[in-house]
Amino acid sequence: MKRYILKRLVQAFVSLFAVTLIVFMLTQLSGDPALLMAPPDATPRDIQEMREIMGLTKPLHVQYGIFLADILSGEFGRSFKWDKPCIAIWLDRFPNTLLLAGASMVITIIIGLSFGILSAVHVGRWFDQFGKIFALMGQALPVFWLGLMLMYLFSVKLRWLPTSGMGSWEHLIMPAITLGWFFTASIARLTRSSMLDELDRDYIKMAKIKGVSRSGIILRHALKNATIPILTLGSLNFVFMLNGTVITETVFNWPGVGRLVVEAIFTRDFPLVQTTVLIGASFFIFVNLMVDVLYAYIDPRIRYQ
Amino acid sequence: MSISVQSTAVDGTSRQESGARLWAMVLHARELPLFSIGLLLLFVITGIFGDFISPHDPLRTNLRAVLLPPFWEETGTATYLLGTDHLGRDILSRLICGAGVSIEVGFSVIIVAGLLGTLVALLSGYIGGRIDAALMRLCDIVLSMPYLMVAIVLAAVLGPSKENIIIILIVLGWASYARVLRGEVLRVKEGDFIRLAVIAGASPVRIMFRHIFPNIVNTLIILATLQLGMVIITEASLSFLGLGVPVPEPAWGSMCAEGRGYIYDAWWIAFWPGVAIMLVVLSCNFLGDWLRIRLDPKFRQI
Amino acid sequence: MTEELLAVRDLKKHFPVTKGIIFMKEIGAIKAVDGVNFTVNRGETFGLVGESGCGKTTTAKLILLMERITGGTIHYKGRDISLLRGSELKSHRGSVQAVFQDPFSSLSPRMRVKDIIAEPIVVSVNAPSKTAVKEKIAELLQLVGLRKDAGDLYPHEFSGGQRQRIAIARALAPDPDLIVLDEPVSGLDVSIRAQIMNLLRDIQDRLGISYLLIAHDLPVVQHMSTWVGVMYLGTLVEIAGSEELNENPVHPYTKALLSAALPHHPAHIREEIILPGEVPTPFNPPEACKFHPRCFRARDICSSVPPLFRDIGGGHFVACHFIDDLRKI
Amino acid sequence: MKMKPILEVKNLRTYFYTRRGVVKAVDGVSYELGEGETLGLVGESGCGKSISCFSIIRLVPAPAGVIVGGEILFGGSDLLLKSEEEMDRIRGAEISMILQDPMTSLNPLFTIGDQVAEPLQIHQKLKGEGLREKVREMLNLVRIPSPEVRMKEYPHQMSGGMRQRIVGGMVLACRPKILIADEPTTSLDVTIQAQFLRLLKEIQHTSNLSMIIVTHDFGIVAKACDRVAVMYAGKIVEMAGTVELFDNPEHPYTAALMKSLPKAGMRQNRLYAIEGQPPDLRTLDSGCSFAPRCPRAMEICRKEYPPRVEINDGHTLSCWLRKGEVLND
Amino acid sequence: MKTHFWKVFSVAAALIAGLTAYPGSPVQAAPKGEVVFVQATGSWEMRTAFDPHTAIGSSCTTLISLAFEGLVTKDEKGILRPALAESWKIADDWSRIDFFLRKEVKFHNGDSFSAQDVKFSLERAMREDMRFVFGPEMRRNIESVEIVDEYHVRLNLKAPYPAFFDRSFEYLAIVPKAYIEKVGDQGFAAKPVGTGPFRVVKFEREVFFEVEAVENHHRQTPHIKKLTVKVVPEHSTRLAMLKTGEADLIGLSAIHVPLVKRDPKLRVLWNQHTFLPTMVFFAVSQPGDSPFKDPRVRLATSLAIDRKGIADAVGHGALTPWGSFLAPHHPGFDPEQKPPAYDPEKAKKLLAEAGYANGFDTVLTSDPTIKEWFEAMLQQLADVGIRAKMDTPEHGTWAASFVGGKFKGIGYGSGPWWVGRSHPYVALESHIIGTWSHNLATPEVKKTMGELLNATDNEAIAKSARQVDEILLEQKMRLPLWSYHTPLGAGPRIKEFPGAPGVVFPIGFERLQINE
Repeated sequence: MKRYILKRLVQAFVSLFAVTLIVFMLTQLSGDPALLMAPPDATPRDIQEMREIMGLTKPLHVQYGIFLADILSGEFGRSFKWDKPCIAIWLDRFPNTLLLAGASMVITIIIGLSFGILSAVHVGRWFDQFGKIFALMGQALPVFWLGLMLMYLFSVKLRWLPTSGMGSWEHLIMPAITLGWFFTASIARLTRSSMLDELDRDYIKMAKIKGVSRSGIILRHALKNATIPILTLGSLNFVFMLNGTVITETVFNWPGVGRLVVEAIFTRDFPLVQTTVLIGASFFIFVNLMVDVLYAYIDPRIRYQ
Repeated sequence: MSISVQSTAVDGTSRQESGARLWAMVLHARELPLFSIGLLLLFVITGIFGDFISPHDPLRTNLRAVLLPPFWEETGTATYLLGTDHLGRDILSRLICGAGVSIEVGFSVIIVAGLLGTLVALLSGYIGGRIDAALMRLCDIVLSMPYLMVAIVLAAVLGPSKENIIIILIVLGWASYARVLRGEVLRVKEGDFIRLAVIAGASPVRIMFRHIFPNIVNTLIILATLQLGMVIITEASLSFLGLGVPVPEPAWGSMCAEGRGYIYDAWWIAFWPGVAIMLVVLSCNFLGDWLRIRLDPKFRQI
Repeated sequence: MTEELLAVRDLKKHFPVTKGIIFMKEIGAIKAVDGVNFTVNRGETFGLVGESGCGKTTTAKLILLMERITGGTIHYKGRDISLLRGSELKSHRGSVQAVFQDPFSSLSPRMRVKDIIAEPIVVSVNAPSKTAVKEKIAELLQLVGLRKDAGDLYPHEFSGGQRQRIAIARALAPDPDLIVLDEPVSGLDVSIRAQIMNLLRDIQDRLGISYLLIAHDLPVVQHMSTWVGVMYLGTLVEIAGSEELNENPVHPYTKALLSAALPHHPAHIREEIILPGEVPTPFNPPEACKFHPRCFRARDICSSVPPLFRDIGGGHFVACHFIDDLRKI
Repeated sequence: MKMKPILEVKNLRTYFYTRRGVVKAVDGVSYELGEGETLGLVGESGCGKSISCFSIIRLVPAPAGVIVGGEILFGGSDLLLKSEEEMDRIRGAEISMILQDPMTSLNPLFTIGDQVAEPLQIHQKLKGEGLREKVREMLNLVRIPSPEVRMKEYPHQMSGGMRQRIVGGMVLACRPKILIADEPTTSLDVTIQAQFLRLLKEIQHTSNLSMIIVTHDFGIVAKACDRVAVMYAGKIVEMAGTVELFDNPEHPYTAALMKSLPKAGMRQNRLYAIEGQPPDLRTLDSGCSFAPRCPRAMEICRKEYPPRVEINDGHTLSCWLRKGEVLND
Repeated sequence: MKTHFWKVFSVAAALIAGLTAYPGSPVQAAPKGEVVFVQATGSWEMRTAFDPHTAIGSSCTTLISLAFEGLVTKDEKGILRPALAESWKIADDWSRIDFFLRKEVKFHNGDSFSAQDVKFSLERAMREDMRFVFGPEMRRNIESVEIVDEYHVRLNLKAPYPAFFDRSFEYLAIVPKAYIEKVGDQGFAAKPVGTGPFRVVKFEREVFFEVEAVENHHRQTPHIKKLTVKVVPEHSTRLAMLKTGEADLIGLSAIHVPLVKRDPKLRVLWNQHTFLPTMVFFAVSQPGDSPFKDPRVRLATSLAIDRKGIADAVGHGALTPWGSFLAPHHPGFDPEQKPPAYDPEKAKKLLAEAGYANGFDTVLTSDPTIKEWFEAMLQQLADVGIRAKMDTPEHGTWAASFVGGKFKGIGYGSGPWWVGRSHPYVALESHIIGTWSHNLATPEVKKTMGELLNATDNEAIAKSARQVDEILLEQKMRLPLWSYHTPLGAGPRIKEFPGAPGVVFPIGFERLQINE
């Protein structure tokens, strides 16, 4: 197991290195931050001076070297716009995104899991159909559309919830639902199908033969085995949520990483874009690794290999 | 469950069923998701013949007829059945022609990304070794990129245009096909018929395309149906950020994104494309689900 | 009289087990096949019998050149085929064919039966004309007892037994001299099994083909084979003529296998030799005689000196230290 | 030898409602199981032998499979009339079952100890040391070496034979009165098969267990069963004491099946083969379902299903041939 | 096991139901005397948390104007008024400007304000390491800052510097010397102190900014007690906030104007004449042949555009058809300069004369943020034969291509960016001869602009400005389309909020009055 983790870490390192290169190339190609930050009446000379200060006039390979050095230093470079280490900016915003993604995850897991299990148990009946449509709706609607509709209904019409921003737990509800609904579908569908898979297996028959009750079969035997794929998808979904809050955060004005990155992209704040994308990618890789380790925790077949 | 000797036996000795019969079943089955198929057919037909069907020129602005509601509302007219947008363009026509744009984007992405993914999966899964390691690393890298963030960066770099959107979604999309299909290839590869083909002297190319490919095509189709919805939604998300298919071309996503500003007083601008997206994505999902069940021997006979 | 078609000498297949992340270090090997010797004569059937994990399927794969051998030689028609490469390999392909256990997985589900049968001919170095192929298919279909129009159908339209017939037709297509039969009937129902076994025997009688039959079921092997080899953990422990093996089994393992074989009448229950424990893994197997930990005759020598594989007369080979004792029993 | 029946199955019918028609998997099956007796249910795959057993413990795959009629009398009451909760109390405690494949019968995520303990927790409400003691006892009973260690291990760490023994220990933990073994040895190696069968017989003798062994192999019947029921296409075609059946197989199907088995040690020229394929259970007509394959089929065989008659003490048969003979007598 | 699951499940279900059904959390309006203003741009364009001298962009104007003051400010008519300087005098040859400072002004921390602070602030803004966006400009134009006496500061200039007044009002905040010397630049950025009518309470970069009124402010004590500025980029969300009362004042998207107008509780406030969307004939500055190199085609283009029609349909009041490059608040503005009437027939004739009777194909480039206006134009251009394919690159790409002079065909020009530039030279410079000119400035334009720069008295300024305007209109390399007015949405609590003409990002919150 240790050996496997080490091997994966080495692979992850290689992947991340490639990601830095891609991200660097992409951002460098994308335009001129100095121009975008300056007000219209800044002269070309002023703008050029800004470029020099930002280090954009250096050759690309030197800039890339500096970028790598910045990553290794742990600061991830200084944001053009904020004049602060990118990591500090990111750390300021990340808890907000984590809160949002966490709340969404809770919703996703509770609803997705229970819908999935109930659908599997009532396969083919009305609940199955209803659950399927309910779940799929979240994936069939553009996130911003859903968010605006919720806002219209719950804030403007019913006046139950604040429209946007962060603050009390009420602020969290709509963004969390908007973000979570999208992922609920996949969790519900996967739970259903892996539950059906598991319920079809011989050891479930054996459990029935032993006289295990229906709920025991579903929750103790089948669910534990079905957890493995759900865990994979769930944790990957969590990463997607962390990285994919862009739209939700924009609609609900949630001061998280998603909004940060959109603004950074639009203002061509290269170090900040690179930092967020890179951290996003390392999340994915890290979580993948974590999931594999968790598997081993759940599944003795892997643990003892 | 059937109890004939040649198919899945009750004793639980499930056996691999072949694809061709399943296809026959797919076509003869009574429980076709008619609604989904009908809707998708409608979608494809309007997409292809949109220019002939649409009652108005989707790009023709009429500044004297802006923000007209659908015909059943008081101020609506029968000329513009579903109303007009902020530039007086006919929503129905834009919806109809927008299907074409969505089809062009959606289908080019799922076809190219799907084929690319399939090719990678075949090479990686069948040949294995270093090629497998290299391709899968590449897959990892693409998959690890935060999808929407990178899509936004790419869209900002390349500039929003239909072609660029297609390229972006392909670049980011092929890897998930490759991942899933590689697993399928590895599974199919274990079949004795592959071993026998090797023994018979068939070349790797023949084995990959004549033997393995037909057996993973089901999965490819299922994936593609599910991806079609994702592509449309992603295009809409990019549009929301101003990076989708650019105006004045009537893509559903950008119609929806642009119409959102009018959501409180001219709901129909964003509503109809939203509904269209929802229906198509739902249909894709239903069809995909249905195919998955039909093509999976385990579920097939229930 | 008898002509040697396939001669396997000291055949070995070891799968290395490695450790390390970047620099792989071998820490041992799975000795799937570890020094196997046997001969298949023209027109005869050689049966290999053994329990799961004994290496019989790996042996088949090596002979079919699906895996690289680790050591030894495989002489086919007097030529060592184990090291063939490229075009030589390609032209050799076809002359040894195979039929596998699972009739469902051995036919490509997306190909028509005629294409499946024709494949070995079509891909061969000098493929015959289309009409010749067509005739050949018709001939083969008839030979295995299928209707002429069967060629236009897909495999799923056939039952297990019929599919196995198709698989046999396919194996016969390139006119091979040797067919490796890997558990050809164990996936079939009892009533179908006899049909296929008869078919295989008929074909052999008509075409003079040789079979290498691999199975776990001793009665089936004995029924089909001229010679039977008993495998245990990667090595052959005994080879004998089919009836000789039944009447004079020498190796303790062979005796145990025979005693465990199910009776065909309740009155025929033999004295049972129940072997203790289970087959050990081929990863770092027992030293010397691999059977000694389960053997009822084991002595000290068995764990230190590997027994020789000796001819005890009439082509009856045994690998055991106590041959003479055992023959008396 | 009339024994007090512990289980009576009367006219059991289990159908599967599929989109392509109704499959009459079990269609009017009746038999009884005596105390301490072993009944063999023999037939080819798809003949309904397994489904009839799953029907007894009411675990027919829902929603397609439905027990449409019949009675299953156990301890004086009809199992088919019991509620789901009552059945939960019977399963594992009174009637238990072993499935074919030991590799999939155990939940991979629970330890051996937990799994063997589960029925004891459910039915006997055992806890703590008492539970552990009982689990240890069961593992000892099924010859698991060092049970204390094995209890903490997981199924994947065991070999197939050991797993099947653990399954045995698990299903027998509550000392059920009836054990149904569905092809219990099919996926085991011959030598392991012998081990396991002997273990089952031993346990049966010590605990007066009644057993139903479902198998396709007459060898197992010959070795392990007291009485045999031969099934074909959802019906019992012949039932008799084992020796009686082997000596006087009356039904053409039974006779043909026996003749089609290769006999160990003999290289016969041809085996007897039953022509044709088993029937599709959806499209059965009113006649005898074996008639299309029966070499001695008569006019009446195709029209009407033969009634079940007792032709000898405890030997029942459904065949017009014998019926005809009886009538002629 | 069973009960356990259902317990958890029902608790969770109840929790969700409770969350969605809980009626006790109505959307809350700001407390009495406090106002919430929701700003559109997400950009907090200061490098260092809150240090006005690190400003690198324009959207921080509002924030700076709240807490700080410059030497001058503007009133609701857009006229320069004294702020920290009571009066000033520009030398005739633009060699120096004398500022006479207001006495008895106190910083928020109690320090007194004097010439020391002015010199310190200006020199601080000029420091290279501050990277103030106008630092290079100041270094080019200002020779030195001289303290004549405690309340008299003199700027010695290297060149005419009319832009100084606009910079002063927008960016050049005067900061306390003693305080900054004590706490350092970082300390100041974290806890800013100024002389503005509001004092900073707390802020979170790019998220919100909270200030409270300064009692007895030397210029005007605000009517409100507290102001919170929030940043919400999505326009639909801002509208929702206005409708629910979470915001009292929002940066309104023009498309929402009709909606706000229809709601009896809400009002639209306008900041008039903030900038001039123009049509630029990029092709003229490009090598190679193009129909647009013929002035008749350019005139035809102008005639083909129904400025009023578009303004009515998609302007919602934000657009007034405009015929001049100057705004009404500029000296030299001629109210008689009207845009040409919509005349597609004449346009067709002109095109035919120029040899394009069958029309031609071209590209119309627009920034994505205002694309509707140009989308609406496509049809009108096509009607006379100018078949334009629309291209809307992402804003960053658009800006880079514009400044790089890479566009072909025709397209949107973003200015003159009047935004309160009261001196016509400053207003015209960037788009006519500067960064955003797309190489379209002819020697004649440059020469006249030079004269405008050097003029010091109002009449000379007016004359030169009108001359520039006329030349530009004559050349038709860019066409004025509409004058843009920036809308603000006001909730029911806003009584009065006189804006400043031309100011995109509202200032003068001390004049904001609310109903209680």
